[in-house]
Amino acid sequence: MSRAVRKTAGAEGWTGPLLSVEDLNVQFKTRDGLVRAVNGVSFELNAGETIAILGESGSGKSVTAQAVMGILDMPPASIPKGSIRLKGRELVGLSEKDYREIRGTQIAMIFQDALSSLNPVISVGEQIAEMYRLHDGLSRSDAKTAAIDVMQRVRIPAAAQRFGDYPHQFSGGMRQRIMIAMMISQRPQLLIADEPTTALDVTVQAQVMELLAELQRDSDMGLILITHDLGVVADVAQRITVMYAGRTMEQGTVDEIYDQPANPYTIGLLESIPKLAETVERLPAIRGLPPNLLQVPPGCPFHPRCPLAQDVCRRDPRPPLETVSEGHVSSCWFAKEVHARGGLRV
Amino acid sequence: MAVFESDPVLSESDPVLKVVDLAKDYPITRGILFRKQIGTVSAVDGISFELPRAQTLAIVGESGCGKSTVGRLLVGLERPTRGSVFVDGVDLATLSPKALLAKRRDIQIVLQDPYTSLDPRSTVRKIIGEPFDIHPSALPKGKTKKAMVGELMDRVGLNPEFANRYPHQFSGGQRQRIGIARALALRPKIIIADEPVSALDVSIQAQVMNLLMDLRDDFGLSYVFVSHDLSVVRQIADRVLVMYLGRLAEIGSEPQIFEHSTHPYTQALLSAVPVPDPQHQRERESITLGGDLPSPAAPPSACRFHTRCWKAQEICSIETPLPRQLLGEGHLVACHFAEERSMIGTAAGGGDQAQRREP
Amino acid sequence: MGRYFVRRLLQMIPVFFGTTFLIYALMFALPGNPIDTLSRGKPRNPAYLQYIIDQFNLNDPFIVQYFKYIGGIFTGNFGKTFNNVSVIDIFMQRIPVTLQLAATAFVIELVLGIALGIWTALRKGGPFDHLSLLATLLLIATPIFVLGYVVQWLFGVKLGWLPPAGIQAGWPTSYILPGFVLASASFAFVLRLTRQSLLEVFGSDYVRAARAKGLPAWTILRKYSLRNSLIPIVTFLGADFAALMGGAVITEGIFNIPGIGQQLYQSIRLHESVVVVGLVTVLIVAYLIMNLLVDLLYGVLDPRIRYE
Amino acid sequence: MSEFFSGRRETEALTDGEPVTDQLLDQVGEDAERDSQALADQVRRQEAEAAASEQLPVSGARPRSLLGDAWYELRHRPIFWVSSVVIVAVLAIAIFPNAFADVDETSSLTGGCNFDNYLQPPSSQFWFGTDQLGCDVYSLTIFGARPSLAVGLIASLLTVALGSAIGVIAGFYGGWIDAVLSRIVDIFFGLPLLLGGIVVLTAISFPSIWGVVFVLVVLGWVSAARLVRSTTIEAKGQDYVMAARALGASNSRIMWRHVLPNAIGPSIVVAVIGLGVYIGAEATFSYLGLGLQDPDFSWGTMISSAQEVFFQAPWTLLFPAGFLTLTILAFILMGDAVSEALDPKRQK
Amino acid sequence: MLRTRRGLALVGAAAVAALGLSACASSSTPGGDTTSSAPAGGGGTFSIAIEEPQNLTPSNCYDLYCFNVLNQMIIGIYDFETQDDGSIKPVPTDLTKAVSTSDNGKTWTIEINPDWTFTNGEKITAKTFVDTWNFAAYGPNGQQLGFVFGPSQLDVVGYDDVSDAKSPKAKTMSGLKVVNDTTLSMELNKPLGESLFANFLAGPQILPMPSTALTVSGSEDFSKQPIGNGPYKMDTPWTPNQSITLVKNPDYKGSTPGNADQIDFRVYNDDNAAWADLQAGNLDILGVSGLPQQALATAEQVLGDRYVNTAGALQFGYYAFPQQTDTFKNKDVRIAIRKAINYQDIVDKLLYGTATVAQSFAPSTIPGGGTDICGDSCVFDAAKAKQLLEQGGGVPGNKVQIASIQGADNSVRKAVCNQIQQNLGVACTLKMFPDFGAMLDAYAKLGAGDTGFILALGWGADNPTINNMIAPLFGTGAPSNYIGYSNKQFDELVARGNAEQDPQAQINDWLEAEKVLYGDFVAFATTFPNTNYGYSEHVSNVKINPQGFVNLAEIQVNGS
Repeated sequence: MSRAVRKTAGAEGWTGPLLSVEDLNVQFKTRDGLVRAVNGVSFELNAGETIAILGESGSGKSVTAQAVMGILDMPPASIPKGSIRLKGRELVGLSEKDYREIRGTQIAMIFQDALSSLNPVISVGEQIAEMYRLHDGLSRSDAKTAAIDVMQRVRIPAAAQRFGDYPHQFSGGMRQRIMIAMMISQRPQLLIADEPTTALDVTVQAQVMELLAELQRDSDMGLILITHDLGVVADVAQRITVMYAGRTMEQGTVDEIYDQPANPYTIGLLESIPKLAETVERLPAIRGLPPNLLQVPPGCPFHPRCPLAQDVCRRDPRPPLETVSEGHVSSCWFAKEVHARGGLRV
Repeated sequence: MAVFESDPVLSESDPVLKVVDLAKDYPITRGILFRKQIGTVSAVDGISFELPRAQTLAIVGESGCGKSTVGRLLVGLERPTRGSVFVDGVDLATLSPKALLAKRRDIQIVLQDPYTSLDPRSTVRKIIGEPFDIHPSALPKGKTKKAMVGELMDRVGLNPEFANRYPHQFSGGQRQRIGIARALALRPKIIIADEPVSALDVSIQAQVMNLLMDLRDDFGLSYVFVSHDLSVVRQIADRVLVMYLGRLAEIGSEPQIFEHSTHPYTQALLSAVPVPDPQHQRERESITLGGDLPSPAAPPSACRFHTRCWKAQEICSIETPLPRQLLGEGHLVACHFAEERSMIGTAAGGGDQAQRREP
Repeated sequence: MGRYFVRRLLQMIPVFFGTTFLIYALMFALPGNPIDTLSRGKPRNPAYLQYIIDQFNLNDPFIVQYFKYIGGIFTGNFGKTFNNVSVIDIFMQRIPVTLQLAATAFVIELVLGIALGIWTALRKGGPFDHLSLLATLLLIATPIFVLGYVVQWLFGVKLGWLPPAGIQAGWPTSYILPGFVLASASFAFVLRLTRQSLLEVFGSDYVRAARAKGLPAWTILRKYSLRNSLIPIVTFLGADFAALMGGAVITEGIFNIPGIGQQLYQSIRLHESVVVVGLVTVLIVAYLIMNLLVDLLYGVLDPRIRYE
Repeated sequence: MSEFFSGRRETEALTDGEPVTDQLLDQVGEDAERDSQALADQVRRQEAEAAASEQLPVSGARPRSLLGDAWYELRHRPIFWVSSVVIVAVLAIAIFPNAFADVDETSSLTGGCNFDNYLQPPSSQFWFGTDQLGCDVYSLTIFGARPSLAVGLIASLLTVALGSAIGVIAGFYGGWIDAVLSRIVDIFFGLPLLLGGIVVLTAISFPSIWGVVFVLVVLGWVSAARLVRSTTIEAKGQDYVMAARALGASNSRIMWRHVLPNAIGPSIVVAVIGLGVYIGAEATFSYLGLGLQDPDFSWGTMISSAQEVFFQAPWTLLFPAGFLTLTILAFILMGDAVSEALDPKRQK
Repeated sequence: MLRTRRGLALVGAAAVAALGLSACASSSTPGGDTTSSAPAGGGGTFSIAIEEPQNLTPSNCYDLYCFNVLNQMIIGIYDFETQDDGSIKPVPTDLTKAVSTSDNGKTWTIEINPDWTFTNGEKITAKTFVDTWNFAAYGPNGQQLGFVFGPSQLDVVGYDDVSDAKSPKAKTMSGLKVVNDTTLSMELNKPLGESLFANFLAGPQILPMPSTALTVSGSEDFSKQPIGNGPYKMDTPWTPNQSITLVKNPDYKGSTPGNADQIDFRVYNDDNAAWADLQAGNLDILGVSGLPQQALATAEQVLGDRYVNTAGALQFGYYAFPQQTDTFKNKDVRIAIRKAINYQDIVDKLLYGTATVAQSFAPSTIPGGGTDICGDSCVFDAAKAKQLLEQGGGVPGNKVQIASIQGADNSVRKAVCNQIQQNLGVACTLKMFPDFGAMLDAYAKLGAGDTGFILALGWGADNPTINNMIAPLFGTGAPSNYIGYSNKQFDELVARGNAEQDPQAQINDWLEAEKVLYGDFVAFATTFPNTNYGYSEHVSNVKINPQGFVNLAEIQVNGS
């Protein structure tokens, strides 16, 4: 079931995109050198829309999310370049105090590991209720009522009784629901979900994804889904950004990306995952290993692993994002050719 | 489409591994001075299967279902509470400790986590060479340990020059190759692969899968492939055993399970696997199971799945369904209301309207 | 919880006997005759010797002495010193003094250690952090007797801020200097432990999540960071409080605090097994109880920890 | 895990962030059933961290052991270098005192004692001044290094050896062996070092440094044993031990080849820090008159006799105490640096 | 507590409890008015540092500290008085009417003044004394000082019958009789000279106790809060290890009531802490057993004339050569060792002049003490020493050892060793023993072929007589004769002196005995510690006698 992307006017009459990230660069200072974890990433998100940021470990997808959330530890991290605008308001360089007012109320984030993201020594109810007390100034008992409400909304059974329970007393799926309840309690306009279902069993994963979709439908929230799992993304997101070694490799609508990928890396990823519906003699694997971020190869970072790599790929500059069709860009010198081949096996 | 057209169980040769009514209970103890048992966790309860030569049996299920315990029972890391394991027709329980140690060579294991399954203080040479220290007779005549380690590394796609390095200097995929080389060293007949690729990145996962399949073909290995990932299982397995809370839900050949599943749990599992194809995914019929896996310390009565099953009726909580053959040969299902339903093809299988149940 | 409690209590029994036996054996192994030491080489009255020998079972084999002694303890009779002072009386005078000293030291290390630990963790890498690191390490590395004399001389004699010795001025005045000296090493450890475990918690997911929730820094520190770092600190403090009670030999000596440490040192030198074993027994019991309390406190601090 | 709750809380309870249900599963041996997704995720995060920060290039690196890694870490720490320089200097003094001061150390006249030179302040002749017996404090300080260091080195070495052996046995075999050993550890743990030391040193008399060494070992092994026991339990549960077991490795092989090398790491740190602590303990016992006895002397005995004159001749206290403090400090800093370098979770 | 006492440090590990006797009977005003009005300037409170007394029962009071306390609380038959020449002598107290002997010191009659009572109202009669002394001597009571009535001191007739610890034949000594309410008689086995008898009767063991205290449990209760008849009394039981508080006894019958209203005895286990307190003004008097070593260097500078350092505490250190081994067989060698030691230098530098080099075994504060007996043998002369050593054939292996106790401050002995090494060219080391007993055991076990070591010992006298300085140490079979010295001539001279009624003749006999000792030169006295103490500006007229007794009653609290 596909949903149309709704471009609705935001609060205060803002009509632009809910979030726009432009040329974001994030780097970490380490003893071994400067790690450029995110390198010129741009994307936009409208209210009610879901975009997915897809990538393997070390691709910079989580760092991007944390940069938007403003919870990177600076130092060692820094944002030397780029802009993040929430409904037109620049977030890069915002004071901690101002950022704090945005976090939790306008942007919220759920993390991959709900167990370690919940304070183990405070009851879950209290962890939710404190959002109401802090942001809405509710009294202790009102906050409790509100918290139980939101717990019910994310379908935690016997919410009132379980208010005083601690995170470890819940199953993985329930914990992630609590995390979601906490984060949507202030009805944020933007929710970032960083691998929200990676730690869950498939049956539970389906439950949680369904819940997220439902909440988003009800509240017209923008959702950024960070994941490495191409399957999870397929029916949830409208648009996808594929990242590799801190760079955007390809960006486009879900259908475009899956049907007509324009980047060899995306193709490699799609090919290499085993399909439930078919069996093959051999899985077409991407050769080699992802690069170390301290020593990203010059030119296209994917070139050592790319079957199409030519000399031009091995030299700087790296290929620019080339538009292959409307709203579909790819960073590859051969983007057009690849796109034209229509996702053929590489 | 499927690699194997015929049911491998029909193969004439004797199974290399036969498991009969395998069970493992863990005691729950409590006591002030002396611990006494106050209950049991039935981690594995009455699992039986046969593994023909050069084939792969996959055990699938959610976390906590007992699938890894089966692997560990097979490889001798745990003592079964009940049941027998036959390797080449020999019941392991009847062997003397010495003979058992020798027989152990035939079953090796590849563990789940490439980061913890290699001793961080040993070089790769020591790790891969250790099997020869323990079983000196396994070293082929006229070959040094060093040479064998080199060969093994080469075989699993590692540069033998790296033999002096330490595990942490390798990436996850490379480490898993080291683990595989170690398991291969003794030339086993059976390898228990316990979630061997679940910890790996997508692009690496395929490389390791391919390696495993190559090795199977080259050495005539038989695998018991423990996994929660049905997509992966589909690529490698000849037979699939679905477990739920320590018990068998359904067993059958790969096509039987994936295309003609009959157990509601198998169907739910299949339906929940996300498919990286937006169109297909949107059109798929989905069954969302309510609730979580119950605790193995207090499993539901009779059919353990009945608390989450949309087909459950009164009988399910009273009478334990025994594995029975419903469709093809070798396809057993433990459900009172088993019914075929295709969950993966675009051609929708008929059957009940999936109901949502909330716990 | 109840079962766990009982189990722990039962486990104390062998420890109790083992420790008292060990100490008793060691005291018994002390060379020379306690009476030699007691009478300092002066002529002795044979009648007096006999009296002492009878009263302290000195002619019995060691094992008999031990069980007579332990038997006495269980009937509430801790015996008497060679000076005819009841050991119970000694406990009654000494333990409150030592408790006051230990409590003073404890408060110093608790309050200062945790407060400065938080500060340095928040200012990690700053000049204050480095300075406190160096200062605390110096405190740890300086032998306590050197520190004791310096502190006594500087603050007690030279500056005259606080009484240099004795407990005449009562609590807290008399206990501040010795309390500080006694606490010095532990204080440094608490500071570093607090800093370290806070830094560990700062990097945790739930602190990150708390920031994502938009919580103020103080709330995060209090409800998230501190509460989760408390367990190692509590563990250390628990063990340390027991150690403070018995380990004050040197501090109590330098500052003339009539506490347990001082008594023990004297009694060891006088070969007064009765007092030594009695006091050590009390210390061991205190130590075991502290351990138990710390264990129980875990359950309060961390709901994840459940006992059986 | 029968001794799961027997007061080992420093490690188990602290490291156990898992939910109770998971704990239960662990206890009953279901740990293989760990959520593989969570694991995958954890590994992924490790890799991400590795990639994002400190790890080395996966390929092209020279072979390097864990210790090699630690060394790599250490080389980048100024504190490590400062403490190394101090330790090397002090060791050199302890091993070759004659290279630093040419006085016959076998006679009681070490330090060229001459009563005529009573309490001379530091000068070009007596760099550190003289003490109340007219002995050269510089020479005494130089020759006093050896016993001080020897006590620290030998005691911490023996402590770790004894403690590790017992800790590994208790942790590895568990059951009643563990129960008995743990109770013994508890017994010794309840005895404060100083107090026990006073009793033992009053009770026995060993020649030269051996009495102090004996006391430190007898009372000190327990902390190493506790630590190694818990790291052993941790190491025992690791997958690589399971892998070795699956290969058919014997208990002793697993214990010596796999568990011990992995369990002993933290106790090395304890040993380094303990070295400093033991040097200080020797000084304390000597201060109480229970440590080294004439004609042996150490920094501790020097401090002890200096306290009588330190108001009028502060140099008598200052130099030995300074050397003592500096040495202890160096070892503590070194232990600190090493522990951070060995810490798998090291965070920069 | 961390350092051994200075006195001990100086003379060795042995006996220096310096159980000396009291000094508070006023030295200048015998008699005086008996009114209870305090002299001008009376009142106020002062504090004095002591160590924890073992016991406050007189017959169990075997240390300086308890007797300093009891001395203010209970008046007995004799008391010590400091003479104008600085020496001390026992004199009868206000309670004593007369003491006389009928048969040259064998039978003694003691008459006391009537109407004295204990503070609990009990009358003090002759029976009080007889009962107290019988209690002390009775074996099963286990009193430490019972031996005073035995052969080593008074030797009362019938002592043997009561002294057995298990089953004595009698409960009372037959030589002790109540004549009437105020008169008692004491019959001795051997005659004693008057001064010696008086000395024996000036110790704590003879102090009277009320009848309630004369059982084992009664004496224990008594020890917690003694009841006496002296100028001060205890209103509250003492707080062990902390303090003992005395207040003025308004009913005191004696001629010289105390000045201050209250005396606080403060217990210090580490005298360095006491020194810190004295400097900080938290303590008034320190020095019952000398100032701590740490204080000596600066005491004069810090306290000015409130630091007192006078010669002649009743103690000495001595070195003894083993007689059973061949090591020190030659007397020249023994003298050479003494002559190689410059004690004056050691006293000046290490002890800050708080000791006097000994030329005999008795300090100048003892009647007849301070005589130069040793002569040239005890004079430092390095060259002569070396010559004597060669003359005597040297020492085997060219090395000597001096016994020391672990944990004691051995700096003086180290200095001695260094001097021997420097001046004689003989290697000298300290031989360490864990404690006094181990040292004596090793010494006793020495055989002829063994390498002998020099025993370094000390002695603190019970009473100010030359007899007490030598007889217990060198008399054949004497209790503290650790070196096993035996010389008939010496024994005879001592015994003759003991019985001598004429004080000067008595002293001469004892001096002769000392000469015999030095003639053999198996032992020599090294130094006599000085009496040194300090006090705060808060008090004046503080005097501590050579025995370590403080004239507490005479101390004036300034400003009151």
